[in-house]
Amino acid sequence: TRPRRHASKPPCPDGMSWIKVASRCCTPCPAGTFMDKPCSISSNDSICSACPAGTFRAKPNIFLECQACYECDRQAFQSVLRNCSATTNVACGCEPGRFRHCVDDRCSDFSCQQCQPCTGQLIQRPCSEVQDTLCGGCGPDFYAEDGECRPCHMSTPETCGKECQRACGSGGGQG
Amino acid sequence: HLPILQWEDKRGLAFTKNNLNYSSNALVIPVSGDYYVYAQVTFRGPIERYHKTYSVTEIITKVTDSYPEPTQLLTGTKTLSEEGNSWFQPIYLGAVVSLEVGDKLMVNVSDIKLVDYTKEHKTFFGAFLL
Amino acid sequence: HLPILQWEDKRGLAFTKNNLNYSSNALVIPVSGDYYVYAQVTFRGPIERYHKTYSVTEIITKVTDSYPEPTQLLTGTKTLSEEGNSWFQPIYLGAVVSLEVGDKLMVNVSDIKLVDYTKEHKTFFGAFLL
Amino acid sequence: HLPILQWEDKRGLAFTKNNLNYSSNALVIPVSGDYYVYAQVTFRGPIERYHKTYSVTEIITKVTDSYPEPTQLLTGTKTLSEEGNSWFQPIYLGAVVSLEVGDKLMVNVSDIKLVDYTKEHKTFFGAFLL
Repeated sequence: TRPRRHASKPPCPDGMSWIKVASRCCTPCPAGTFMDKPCSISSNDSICSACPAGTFRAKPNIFLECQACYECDRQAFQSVLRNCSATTNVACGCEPGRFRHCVDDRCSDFSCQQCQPCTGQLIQRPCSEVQDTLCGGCGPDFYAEDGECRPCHMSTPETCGKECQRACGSGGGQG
Repeated sequence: HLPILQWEDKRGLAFTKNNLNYSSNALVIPVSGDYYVYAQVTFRGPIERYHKTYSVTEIITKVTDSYPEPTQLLTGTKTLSEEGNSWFQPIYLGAVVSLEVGDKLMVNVSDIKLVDYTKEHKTFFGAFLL
Repeated sequence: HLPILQWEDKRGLAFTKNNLNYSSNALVIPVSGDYYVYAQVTFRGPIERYHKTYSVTEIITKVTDSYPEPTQLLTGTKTLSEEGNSWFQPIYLGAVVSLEVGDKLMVNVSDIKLVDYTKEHKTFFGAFLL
Repeated sequence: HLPILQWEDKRGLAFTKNNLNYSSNALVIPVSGDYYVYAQVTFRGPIERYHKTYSVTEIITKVTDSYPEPTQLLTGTKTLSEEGNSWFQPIYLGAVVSLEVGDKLMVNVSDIKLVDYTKEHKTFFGAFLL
């Protein structure tokens, strides 16, 4: 005979997990709970308890505690898209009028930057959760000058150059 | 004095044991001895309606009932050069210090509004007896 | 998930003992208990044909056989402001975590191409039982 | 070789015990074993009449009587991007290393003039046997 060095871990049937302290396979605790008291040789199954507020377990598990929920970064103008529940972590987005400025490709860390207003310009693509507004050319009653869109009514015949006259009509705004 | 951070001591990865308890924002030393004390604070900014941050500082301090002034045990201070756009700056501190039963350990920071408290694995604090 | 670093566990300064073995990119926990887990990654850049790096991240994660999702234990995220010329950025992480026998510890990084693996004393990873 | 830092080993927070003594700028290992060795150096600048600092480096080295060359155990090297105005940069290092009785541990830095030695809680060095 060969000494059994230690209770090796036989494969558990599907849906069961090996509990070392009990040296047997037991049903894991469902999502939203944690293993408060593992099953034992004598008792038939583990005792599971609900995840305390502020924690969650997304899947069946044999953990002795639940995972702490993340928090949305209010200082960085994040908003809560979905509250933390017993089975899901919090989901954070940006407050209205802001878009995500990601720190890296995963975007697990991001700050919420203000959407650009496109003053006097056409909005080619509106601001969204994931990207800034894309401004287009100058809107009606505006003309382009030095990379900006200026209101026609602010120009005078003397200052209304070719582009201004094209956009605002020959006389420009005032006069 | 600089603001003192508050900590979660039970939920998620957080835990206390061997009578090293957490109360009133401090770890309270249960038995005299040498402890390895450590903390990481992740700072992040800018906070828009807030002036440009020049530097961030994290200090682990000790308060002893018998002495009115806190003692600064470990300090990490870093100047920032990330112009304007959003920045992240972790500061880790850790060392062995001799502590007496009843001593309280706390973490102070230059500005609480700049602390990234959103994820437990980015900002943490602990100690263990050697 | 972020790329997982591979480690040398025998040559030079590297070693494993007390059944805390390294296999498939992970340290495998031999006995349940509280461990001080630490890692430093030195990042460096730029990688020529590579776009400007905005930030670097190092995460120590735990994988448990019975659970499909890794758990992030410690995270260091740093934005970079070194304009264009070559830069170095070390990130050190260390803390006490409660681990169960069979748990696997790994180090993930935001971009493996930015890791300075050239010298064993610049990038390292370890754990010890308290 | 890079300059070696000198340390206070008795006054204030500093102490040595269990025969882990400090002599000639080094911690001297009293008994072979695995040690967690750590050090933080806070660098600061610029030193007025000094040219712009490109990077700072901290290295924990081991010197063994039987071997002529020091061994670099842990290295932290960071490039600086704080344009001109005054800057602070802490570098923390810590890891487990196997040491033999009589080994000497030292901390080297890229430039001693940049080390902030003014406060004991900003620059520190230590080790403990596991």
